Amino acid sequence: MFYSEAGQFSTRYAADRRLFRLRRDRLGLGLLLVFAFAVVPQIGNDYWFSAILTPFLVLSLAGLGLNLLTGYAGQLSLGSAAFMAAGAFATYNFQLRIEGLPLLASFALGGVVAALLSLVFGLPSLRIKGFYLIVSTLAAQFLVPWALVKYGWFSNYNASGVISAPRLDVLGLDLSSPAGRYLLTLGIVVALAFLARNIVRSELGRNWMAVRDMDTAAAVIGIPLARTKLLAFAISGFYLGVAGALWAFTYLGTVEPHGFDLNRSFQVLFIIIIGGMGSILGNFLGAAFIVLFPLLLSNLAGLLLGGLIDPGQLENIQKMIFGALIIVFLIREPEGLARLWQQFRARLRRWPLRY
Amino acid sequence: MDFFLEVLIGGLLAGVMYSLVAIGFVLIYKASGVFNFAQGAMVLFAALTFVSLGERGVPFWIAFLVTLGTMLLLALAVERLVLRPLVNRAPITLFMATLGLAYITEGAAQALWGAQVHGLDLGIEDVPLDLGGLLVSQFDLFAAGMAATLVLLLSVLFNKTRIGLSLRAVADDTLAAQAVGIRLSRIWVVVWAVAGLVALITGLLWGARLGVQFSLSLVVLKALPVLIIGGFSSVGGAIVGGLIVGASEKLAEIYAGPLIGSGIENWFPYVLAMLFLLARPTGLFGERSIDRV
Amino acid sequence: MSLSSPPLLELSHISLSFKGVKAITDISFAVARGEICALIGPNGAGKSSLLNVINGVYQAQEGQIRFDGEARRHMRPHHAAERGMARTFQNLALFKGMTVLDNVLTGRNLKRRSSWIEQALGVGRAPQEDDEQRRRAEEVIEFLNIQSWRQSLVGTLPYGLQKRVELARALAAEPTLLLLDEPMAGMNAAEKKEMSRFIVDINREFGTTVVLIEHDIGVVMGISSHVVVLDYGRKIGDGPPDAVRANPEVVAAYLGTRH
Amino acid sequence: MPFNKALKPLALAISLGTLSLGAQAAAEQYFPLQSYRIGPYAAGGTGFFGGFIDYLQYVNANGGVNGVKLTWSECETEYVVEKGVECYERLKKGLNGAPAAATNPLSVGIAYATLDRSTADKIPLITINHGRTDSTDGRVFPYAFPLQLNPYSEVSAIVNYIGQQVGGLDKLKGKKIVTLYHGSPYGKETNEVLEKLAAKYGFALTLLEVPHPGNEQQSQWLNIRRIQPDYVILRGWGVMNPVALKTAQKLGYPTDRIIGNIWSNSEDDAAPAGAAAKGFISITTHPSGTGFPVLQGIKKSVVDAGKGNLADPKRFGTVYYNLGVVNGILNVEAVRIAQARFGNKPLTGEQVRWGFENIRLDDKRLKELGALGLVQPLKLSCADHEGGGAVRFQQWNGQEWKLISEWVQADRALLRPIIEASASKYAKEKGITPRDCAKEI
Repeated sequence: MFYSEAGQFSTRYAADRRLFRLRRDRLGLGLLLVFAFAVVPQIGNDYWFSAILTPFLVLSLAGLGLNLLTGYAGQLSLGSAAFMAAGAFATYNFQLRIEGLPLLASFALGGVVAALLSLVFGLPSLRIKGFYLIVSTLAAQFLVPWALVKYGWFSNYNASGVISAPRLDVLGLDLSSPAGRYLLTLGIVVALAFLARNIVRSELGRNWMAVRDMDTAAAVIGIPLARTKLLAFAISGFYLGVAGALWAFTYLGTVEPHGFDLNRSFQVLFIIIIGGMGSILGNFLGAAFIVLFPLLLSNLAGLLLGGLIDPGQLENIQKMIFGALIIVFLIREPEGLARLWQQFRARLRRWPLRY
Repeated sequence: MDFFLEVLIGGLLAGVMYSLVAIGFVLIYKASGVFNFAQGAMVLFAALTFVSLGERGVPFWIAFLVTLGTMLLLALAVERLVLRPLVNRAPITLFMATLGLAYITEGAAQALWGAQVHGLDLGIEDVPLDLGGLLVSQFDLFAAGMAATLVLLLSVLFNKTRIGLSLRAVADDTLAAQAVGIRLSRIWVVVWAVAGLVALITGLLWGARLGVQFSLSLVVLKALPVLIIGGFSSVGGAIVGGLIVGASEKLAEIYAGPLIGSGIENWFPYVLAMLFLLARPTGLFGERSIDRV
Repeated sequence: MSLSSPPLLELSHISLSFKGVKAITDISFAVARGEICALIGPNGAGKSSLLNVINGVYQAQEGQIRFDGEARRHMRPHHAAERGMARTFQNLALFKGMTVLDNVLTGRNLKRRSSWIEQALGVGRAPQEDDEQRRRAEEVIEFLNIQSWRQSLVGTLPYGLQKRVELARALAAEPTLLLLDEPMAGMNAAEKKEMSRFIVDINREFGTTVVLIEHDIGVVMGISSHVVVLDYGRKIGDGPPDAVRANPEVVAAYLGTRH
Repeated sequence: MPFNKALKPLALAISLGTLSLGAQAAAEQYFPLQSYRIGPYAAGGTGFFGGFIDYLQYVNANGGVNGVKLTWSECETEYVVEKGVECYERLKKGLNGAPAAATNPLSVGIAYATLDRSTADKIPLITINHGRTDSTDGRVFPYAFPLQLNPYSEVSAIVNYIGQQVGGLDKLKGKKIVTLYHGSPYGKETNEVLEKLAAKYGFALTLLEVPHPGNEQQSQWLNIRRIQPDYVILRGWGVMNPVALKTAQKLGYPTDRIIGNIWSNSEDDAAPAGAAAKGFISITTHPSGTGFPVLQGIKKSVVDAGKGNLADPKRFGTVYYNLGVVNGILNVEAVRIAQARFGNKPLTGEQVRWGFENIRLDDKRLKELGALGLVQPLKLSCADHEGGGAVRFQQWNGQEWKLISEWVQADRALLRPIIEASASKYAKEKGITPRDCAKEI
């Protein structure tokens, strides 16, 4: 009796496997990509490319990296910035020391180095759980920048330990203009985001979520806990490493180890809390929020209050709002902006009917 | 040998200061299972409020009491607005909520009192005492004395008073405690307020050393490894953990620093804590829990 | 399946204690291939602990487990799963943040051959295998009649349905031995009946051996071919349902506790 | 859903906020201020930008620069690099048509991150008393100005001062000097040149790092006690300074043998240490105090008019505030000099750059500015973007700083080849062709 219906299902499995099941979603995404790749470079200006869009994309990628680990596999980390630093400095050294290595290969290798490092600091996760794990990730957070400052080799013996970006050439195209850097970042981020979506929908992604939701049960049904956790650390490290390299090279153009301090790790964590844990889209929403919100607030204050509040005070207020938002999201909407977006879309589908 | 002893004693005394911060954590963790990252921000908030009042001419004890009152209000607000809505959620969620709380508290402290550095003089000369060739800091001895007093006070509070008994009941078994009529919300407020008191005292001692300013909130980072080593749920563990961290990081800086490079104190305690964790996943004094299915 | 074939599962002299408190004392019994074996006994008799020992969630201090021809002092959960054991839990151990379909798919994780990289890039063995996995999962879902909730998050489903999803997840692994810890707890009579039918169907259609814990003696006697009775961590009865029902020690235990 | 409703006005606000930049031109010269008033280094930021803004107000109150009014807007960086970059990108286009004269981030990290951008956008990047040392070479770094004092000059002057104290540079041989530095790029920057100086003069140098932020220095000072150095050079920043002084006292190291560098020299560095700071020596490029005519002028036309930028008026005349005033004087002077060539109108960054490169401050001009004794004589050029290289030494008496030396000059001739070598290495890495200064007028 089971096999009788198999034939009619087989076409649907392939459809089920597709990245986005709904046609409208696919269409929307396609349009968005066309817009981002073709239209934005035409209409954007330097400010938008260098100060908003590029950091937004890089932070989205960093959020994605942490989300794979924390949102999907349930392993809390406060060391994201350490792995970003590792990726940035590794990429720099690959470019510096291997003549003629293509830029994209350097990014990938930088990511691999960060992945290996992340794997090492993930080893304690096999023995300890929950927020005990933050001690291991914090060890990485403090150890890695220290080592990068301490040992001059990492920064090619620059007196102050600062590295600067190599020329941004991809396949002979010079991408060092603001728009070029934006496009380079966009290309990498989009490709990696698609890959991430594939991963979380594969067996590995399900295993991550199983470990997150109940690790004893996961072990009972035969999921190899150690391998699953370590893969989460490694893949997350890879994403963070590439994000770090992009941060250093396509965004700032220069970076010092302390640019990847604990505050950066918190920033990435806030992106996934606000954006939505266990969601790919959430990282983009969260990063957009983190990048845009301070700007909106200062613009708004300037506009409405005409400079009545001094900028320092505004920053304090912003800090308080951030803190409050984190708590509100944790209480009211643990799945973050991504969930709000889904609800909004669901309402849109019913529109104009109210209910 | 003398030098070694000096380093060791200096380290142990520095460790007492770490323990102070860690005690605040332990209190809250015991009563509400929350790993309160905002403890550092509370230290900043308390110290800044106290100093700013003092600078406006408020006498010492009144400033102290007003600050304490403020910390009580903070405790009430935290219970009402953070803990109660998040009851029964995963520990990780609660931890992240305290990150948000830390942001709010830091922002509020600086919005209210400004960002400049304040000096704080508790009237203790910090000239070294010469004990048979060993130099020992008077101030550190004073701080150690304060810590000891505080621990004594806390143990009286928890062992001899009714509220202490209820607190221990809650720590042992939350559901059972509720069943016998202990009101969880009251316990939480009390514990957070006591943690506020600890934060104030910590803030005064640290503030007298560093000046009262933003980086006070960073002392939280020193307390984390202390907690891991001592275990989250034991005041005694926090003291021992603090001593271990203080002594070992100083010794490591002096004796290992020349080999691998100086300035290792930021990460050394964490690596040490990690090794401890691998050997004893629940800390020196923590209790082991069995996963039930 | 002939009488001469060795039992699928054989426990010999199993003892387990927690911090010095004995939970199970010297228990031995065998489960034949293809049978439905029920573990019964009053609360706290050690039934769940025994189930946990069988698939390695707990490690017994003494004794030996022989499963499918392989003898082991300790079982490990992962090894048990690889060897063909699947189970459900007394208090549901589903992955609450995932959909029904995904939960069932996790049950098939040991049937994967393609690497995660193949799957992530959608190359090599992965796509074809993926279709196969989904087909099998859908079969199980259909078999247990939970199609309507395929895409629902399990955390949002009612208790009875969650029980069924957990059974589906276990079944998806195509186990040789299925361990069910109170599969009908908290269900009404109609639901119990339905669940009993599923268990019997599974046993018949796939030849899966079942070991289950159940309190409802009526249900137990109706579906099982072999009953093991525990009391205070000891075995007090073992045999066909009718024989066990006639055993005076068993009757005493049940009357004594007024279950 | 309140979130969606909230989005609309926010989106409107951001578009208005960015649009307003393109509005109608005015006869004003604009200073984009990447200021920081909160965070761990807020004390420096509020003082510096307070003094800077007050000086700009003072100039406006007296008719502007040849009739061109100065305007500015602030953008909070929190001393965080990427915020500084965002501020740079936001402000660089000017304000309501008023062109940007120069950027003054007062942060090494932000300066590094905006160095390339400044060159590309042709806006001078002013790093007074700090910044990248090799940017002194204006041929390779046409738009970067480590005015008055770069980090190498700073340590060179300190070593020269110690030489004076011990009775001549030749007496430095065999002396022991410890440098306690902040574990950051800023802290590390001078280690290399200190080692060169140690080799040249034959003193024993020990470099000790204090991890950021510097809350704990017990072991470093224990080490110092063991070494028993003749002097300790303190390269601190923020909380590290008072903690150093307190710890020194605790371990019995004499305070008057500790010499603070340029970022360890403010009231905020000494005062929080209380009595432990008494006797502490530091360098400064400018005295604190309110006696200078320019400060009196600011007091009269800005502070007393209730327009002073300081939240705490007691900080008027302090080290950071006065540094802000000095910075204001130099920026405005550059605009004034450039106006003499390009006309009395708002100027582009490129034109202001020419002004900076032609700053000539002698005693006569300083007197006119009311800043004699506040600013050192300064002469910049296309090749030399630093200009001064002299410091005075001051000592903390428990209440305020007292000057204890005349100007002590760095050995700039010794440093120049090191700087040029470093600059040309950078030029090579980046593919920059150095300017030919003979062709610049």
